[in-house]
Amino acid sequence: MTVRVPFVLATALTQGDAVPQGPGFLDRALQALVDGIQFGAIIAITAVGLSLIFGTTHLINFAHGELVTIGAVMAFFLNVGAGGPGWHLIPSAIVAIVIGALLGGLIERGLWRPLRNRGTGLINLFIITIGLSLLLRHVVLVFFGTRPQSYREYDIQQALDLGPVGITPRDLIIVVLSVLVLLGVAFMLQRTRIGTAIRALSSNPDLAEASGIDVDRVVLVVWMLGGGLAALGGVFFGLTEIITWDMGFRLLLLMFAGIILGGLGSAYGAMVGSFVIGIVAQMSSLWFPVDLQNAWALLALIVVLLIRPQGILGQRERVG
Amino acid sequence: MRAELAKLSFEPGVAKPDPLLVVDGVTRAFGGLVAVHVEHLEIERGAITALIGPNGAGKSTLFNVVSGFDRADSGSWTFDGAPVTGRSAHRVARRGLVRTFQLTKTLSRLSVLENMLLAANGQRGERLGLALLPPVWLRQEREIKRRADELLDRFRLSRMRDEYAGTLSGGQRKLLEMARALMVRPTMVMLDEPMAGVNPALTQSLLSHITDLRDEGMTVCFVEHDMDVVMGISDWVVCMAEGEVVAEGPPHAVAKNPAVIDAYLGKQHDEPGTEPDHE
Amino acid sequence: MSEQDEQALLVAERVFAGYVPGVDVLCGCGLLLGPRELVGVIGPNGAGKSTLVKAIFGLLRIRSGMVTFKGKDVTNLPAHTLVSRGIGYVPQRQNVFPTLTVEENLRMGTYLRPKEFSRRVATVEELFPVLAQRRAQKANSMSGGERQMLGMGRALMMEPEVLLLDEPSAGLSPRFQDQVFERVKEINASGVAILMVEQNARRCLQICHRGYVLDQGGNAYTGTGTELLHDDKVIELYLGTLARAR
Amino acid sequence: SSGDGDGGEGGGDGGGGTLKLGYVLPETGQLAYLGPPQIQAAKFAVSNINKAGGVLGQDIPELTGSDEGGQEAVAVQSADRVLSADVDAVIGAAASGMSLAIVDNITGSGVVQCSGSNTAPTFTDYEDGGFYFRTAPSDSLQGPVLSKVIREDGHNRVAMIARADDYGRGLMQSTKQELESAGARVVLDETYDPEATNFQQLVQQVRNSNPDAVAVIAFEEGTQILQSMIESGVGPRQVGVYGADGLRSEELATLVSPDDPAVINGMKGTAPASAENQQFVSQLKQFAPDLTELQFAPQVYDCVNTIALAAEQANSTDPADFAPEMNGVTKDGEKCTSFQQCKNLIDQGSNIDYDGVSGPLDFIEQGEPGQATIEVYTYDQTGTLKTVRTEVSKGSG
Amino acid sequence: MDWSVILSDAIRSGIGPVAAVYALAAIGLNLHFGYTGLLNFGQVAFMLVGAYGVAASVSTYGLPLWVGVLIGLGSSVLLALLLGLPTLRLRAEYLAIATIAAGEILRLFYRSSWAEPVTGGVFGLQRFATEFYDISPIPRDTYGFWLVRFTSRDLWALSVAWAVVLLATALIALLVHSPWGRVIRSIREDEDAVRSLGKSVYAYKMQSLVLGGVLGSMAGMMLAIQNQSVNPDSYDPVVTFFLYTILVLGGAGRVFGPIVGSILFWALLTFFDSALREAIAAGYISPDVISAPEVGAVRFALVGLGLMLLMIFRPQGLLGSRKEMLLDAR
Ligand SMILES: Nc1ncnc2c1ncn2[C@@H]1O[C@H](COP(=O)(O)OP(=O)(O)OP(=O)(O)O)[C@@H](O)[C@H]1O
Ligand SMILES: Nc1ncnc2c1ncn2[C@@H]1O[C@H](COP(=O)(O)OP(=O)(O)OP(=O)(O)O)[C@@H](O)[C@H]1O
Ligand SMILES: [Mg+2]
Ligand SMILES: [Mg+2]
Repeated sequence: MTVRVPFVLATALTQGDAVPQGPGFLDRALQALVDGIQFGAIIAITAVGLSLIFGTTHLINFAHGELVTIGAVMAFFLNVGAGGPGWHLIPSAIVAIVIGALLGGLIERGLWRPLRNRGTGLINLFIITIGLSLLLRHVVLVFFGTRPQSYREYDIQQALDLGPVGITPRDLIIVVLSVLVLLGVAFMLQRTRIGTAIRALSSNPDLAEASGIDVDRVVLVVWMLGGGLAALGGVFFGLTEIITWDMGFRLLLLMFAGIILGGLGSAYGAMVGSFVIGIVAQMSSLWFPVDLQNAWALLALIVVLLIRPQGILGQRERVG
Repeated sequence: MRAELAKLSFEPGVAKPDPLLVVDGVTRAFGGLVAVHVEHLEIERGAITALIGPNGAGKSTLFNVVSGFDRADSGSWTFDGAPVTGRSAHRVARRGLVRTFQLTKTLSRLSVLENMLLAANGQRGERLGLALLPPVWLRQEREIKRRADELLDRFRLSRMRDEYAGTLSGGQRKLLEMARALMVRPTMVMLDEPMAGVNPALTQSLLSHITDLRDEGMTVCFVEHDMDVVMGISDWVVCMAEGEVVAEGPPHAVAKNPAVIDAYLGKQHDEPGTEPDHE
Repeated sequence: MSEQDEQALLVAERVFAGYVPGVDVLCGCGLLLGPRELVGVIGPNGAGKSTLVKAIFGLLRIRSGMVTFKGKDVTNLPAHTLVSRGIGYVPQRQNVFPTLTVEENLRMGTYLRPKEFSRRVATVEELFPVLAQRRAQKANSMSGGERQMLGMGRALMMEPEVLLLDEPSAGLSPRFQDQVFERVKEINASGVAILMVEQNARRCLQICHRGYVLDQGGNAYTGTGTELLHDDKVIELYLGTLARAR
Repeated sequence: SSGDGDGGEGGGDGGGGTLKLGYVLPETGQLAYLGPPQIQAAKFAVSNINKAGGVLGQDIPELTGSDEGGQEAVAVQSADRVLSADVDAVIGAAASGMSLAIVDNITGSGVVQCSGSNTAPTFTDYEDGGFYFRTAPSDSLQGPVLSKVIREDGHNRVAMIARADDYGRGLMQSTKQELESAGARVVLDETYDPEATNFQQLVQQVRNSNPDAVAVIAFEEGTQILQSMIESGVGPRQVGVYGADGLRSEELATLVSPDDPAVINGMKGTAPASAENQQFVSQLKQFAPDLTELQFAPQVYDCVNTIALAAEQANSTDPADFAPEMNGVTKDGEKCTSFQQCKNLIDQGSNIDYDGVSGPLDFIEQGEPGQATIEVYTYDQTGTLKTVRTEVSKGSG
Repeated sequence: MDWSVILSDAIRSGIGPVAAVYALAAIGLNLHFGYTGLLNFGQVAFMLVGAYGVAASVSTYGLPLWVGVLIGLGSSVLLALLLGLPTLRLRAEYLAIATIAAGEILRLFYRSSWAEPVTGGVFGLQRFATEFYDISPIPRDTYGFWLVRFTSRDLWALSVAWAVVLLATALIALLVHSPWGRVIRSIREDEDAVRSLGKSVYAYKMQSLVLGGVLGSMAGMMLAIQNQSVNPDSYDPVVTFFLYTILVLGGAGRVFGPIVGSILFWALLTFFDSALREAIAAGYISPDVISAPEVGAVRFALVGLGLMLLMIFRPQGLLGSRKEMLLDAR
């Protein structure tokens, strides 16, 4: 085994002790910003579904992370899993999204709807999501195992050199796709009938029912949408990072932070908030140790709430 | 009281003989919409003042600002001679100015009685240290309970005394809200549409209760759309429209004021209490 | 069933319903709404008026008893099905979508028939001009009365066959109260059957064909509007004498 | 661990009976992936011992297992459960933090505790009544070798990144010291939150520090870090990349890049020797075909064997009797490498020196290996794991 | 399958010191959430500062244990004040996430290399509570009744812990049935109403936060003392989730809810573990279906399922009132 003397080293040696300098602060900041946007996009994609579910049913869904994981794991199974069909990642991802949507729908039909109809309180529902999260997470653990895995395609790519910053084509496409999907969701909410219904429902469910909206159906759609988006986010997450049995759970707090930071009940808020969280996390390491990334992102949340208790896009309610 | 007030000139912002609440130059705007713009307003001590005005005139907003639930863009106000401008809501209430809400705020998972007990002021047992020593507050508690029961009786809520307040009907909530405010024994109460949704037969007996309170020296200011009520008990009427005070005066004078009729009453009401025009 | 029952549009019979298990708020009350009829329901606070309307409209489970609409059993059907069959409802509390704008609130009125929106919005906005000025305002920032108007406006957008109104005039200034009652009469005259719960009992009974007095979950009195208006017992117990006294 | 056992309370069941073992190892939580190899290794050891006739003529019964769960409270409850099954020795916990949470309870009950993966230096001088042992070498043994390998390859500007936990920080610190005293510059020593979801900035820092070698002290998340490093142009093709035991895996190449295993060609690393014993690896894989990872499996295997041999030596399954024998059976005597072999020697009355599958062990007075065989590994063109050499480390003096 | 083993495991867990610690932390949370309506998801942060207050004072600064306890209490008060400042104005869901974030921030800082000189960073701190065991009046032996046995060490720890729990319960019972309790329960329902009646909502919330936080920190201290070890990673949000689970299992807003909940929770957790392993050992479940390393995962999956079923079939918790819950549901 010969030792490769790296190019950098060679130059370093020829220049004696004049140590090669890394990129300047501005370049590093730009790179961190780009990374932050990419990270934010993934948080946003997963958080929007969570925010929609919260909006329509006021359910704090602690099991949302597991929907993300299951999406990623499903795509993995179809893509490289032992006993799986070994499809290319794109069809695998599409099927995984469909499965995610179906799973979301199934949970709503089989669990939340009957519970809602029985008038189960929100706090109970929320504890049930903790139970569900435990259940799903550990079922994934049993089937997927404890090791991290990657998809077969797009796993290692040469970064594109865009001036001071570098980003791999894969990440670039993920960012672009995420933004497109987010815009699509925004458009749907604002312009389509089902979007209006979703917003009406989150505003006043009884009145929505009294306006002729089939509340159960809309909630089902929201859950399927949430499940699908979570699965998509999971695949993206698995692509840029890695697939593990608890990946979604680890992301959960950041998703919530994004939603809250942006202002509850507003899907745009969730998007904006997620990007802020992603960017703060990545940029913080320009000054601080990397292991405190998330701490700064969460601190940003608290600082924003100190200044704007209703979140960035949230609205203060009128008293009296 | 009425007699004294009747001597004043009936124009917006007129000075009263013994004002309890004095509002000066208060404005509050939401975006481009100026919800409240009151140059000067005095509320007479020991009188019942009705605040009327079309929907969206700024009555509730004025209440909110004065009671510390909303901030004013400018202006100042004093209560009982002391400046309370910008004070937080509970400070204002502690000075003796208590308000109710147009959209009721019941404490759902407390019993109706507890809703009442909460309101009493100066409770020793509400201090964290003393709460641990029941003997210190038990006597006071009994006394408060007695008062609460009296009021509940008056407001026909005795039957619901031990029910969760969350089970009350819309009108009952209004009643509870008012009774609770009275529990505080305030110097002045501001009632935001206290009778909306309350059964007329009950309204009547409540009105007599309010006049009793006035006779005991309490100052009452209320927003109401039921002109029968307004005409029935108020000593003075203030009419707002588009954020400004447009008329002031004794009930009958205001009811005849063309500006008021135009902005507020509509044609049918020049003569309140007309007989049915049905069939 | 009597002959009248058969013609009736909406019938509730011996309805038992409540919120807490084991406690019935409605104990066997019922009512009947004929085609083109305007029926008022009055009664003291907590009598169960709102509960009755909610039960009829499928927002609260009926434990026993029956509701029929045009002769078909609609007991415990979900509310949105009733809407699609032509029943509209304005709740007593929380009758707007607080986080939606005025215009979106009105749009919700024509949710099932979006194309009708532009036609109907004009009439509603004519009735309540504030709504036209505030199209982009969020409902939760509006004053109490403005919300009430918006709530009514939304229901009027529906142009249903039967309209259930829970205290439509509460919180409105006298001028708008008058308009609401007039408008209700007009709508009724145009063929819509209306069931109206009102605390402004006098005004309500003045325009109603028939009235029910509810007390403690059961029917206490029924009769035509004028009958009830002049019934001494009803006056003493439910209408009060304030308005007359002066 | 120092001093002799003081008898404790109620541990074990007197001299004669069967040797009962239990474990507290991670089946869930953060470190769940460290669980399966250790659990299977313990079971494998027991099965081999029983095949050889058991301890003092009696089979070791089924292990009483329990989950360490990554939560102190869960670990404590689990340890309680295991203890209440009257075990004589507990294997675990995997994480140093969890071991610390349960060590007092276990050793205080007079039960032997042996961990195969606690590398934190704290344990060396921990007051455990002589009941705590570990077969994993303290970080101070591996660091010097890692540093030496990096220096040998001619690198002077070393970037170090490590898990921010006791393992990562411990190993990083000891390596860094060595590197610096050997004259290299550590241009970056950054730790990362092992629960982090994203390592881009970490890798950017590596890039920005412009190193000629990068040492990655990671467990499973190392795969992800390597991927990012390769993409950012600080992979094995550009600079020297070094791993520690966490990145020593037959499958690393396929995990990093299923299609192009050559991307990690040239990457090197150090790990406590275990692959040396190819036989052990293949047998263990036969025993537990599902196992993909072998992290700390040899160490745990040796824990079990050492305990069994100590009991044989003491002729007692009472921890108070055999705990003092634990150190002795690993050093100074006739060499033997399997339970069967060692037991025969004991039966013949010889003093034994058990050399385990994880190394020569040779416990010092504190109940841990005083030296370790460290393997230097590398990955070749095809991503295959290759042993460069092994060397015995006695720490940095 | 040996049921007596399963049973004894479950009972020991349910009445063991860990259950007492969680009960105490849940009592604090009950004050926050059950009575005041503060959706505090950062209770674990109070445990963290309590535990480290003791550990760092003794280990790092060499102070006596009782001073450490005082410092732990002091830091929890400080934390409550700092945490309350930005969060108490927030509405429920915002508060929940802000407090969970605060807890994580704290954990991450305590484990960072910056803090290492004081907190031991990722290495944690050990061996600081020997004093506590030195004063134990219980002679070394094992004690027990029926199927359950404890060492003298555990018995001492658990007696002290449960004694503290009972004291705390008595304190809470007194408080919530006093006028003070009435105010905080009212705040849970509608702050503005309380404000309009002249009570300083902020002050009451702060009092509740401090008091519940102090209880939480005491729980943390007890945990630290029991294990003689602290490690930041044991104070992650999952602990708070467990606490909520305990609270709701027992019945939120009920004086004895946390105690009942904690006993039940830990007994169940161990029951599943024990029963599964016994079933495998006895051959009822083939190791092919659940292999040894999977037992832990299956156990937590079952716990999750059990939790869901309990909430579905007894939504008000063991001690809660169904009527009250229905009101809440609207
Ligand atoms: N959500 C609820 N939960 C429990 N009980 C309720 C609920 N809503 C109403 N009730 C009970 O049902 C009874 C009838 O209430 P309802 O709202 O129907 O009265 P109402 O006749 O509409 O009175 P009002 O004129 O004051 O609106 C009340 O006494 C109340 O105690
Ligand atoms: N937070 C807010 N944001 C925007 N506009 C507001 C807000 N609060 C009040 N307004 C507007 O200010 C005006 C005054 O409202 P206010 O509630 O004071 O009216 P009001 O006199 O009480 O009417 P009503 O009799 O209908 O209750 C209304 O037009 C309302 O829409
Ligand atoms: Mg108003
Ligand atoms: Mg009603």
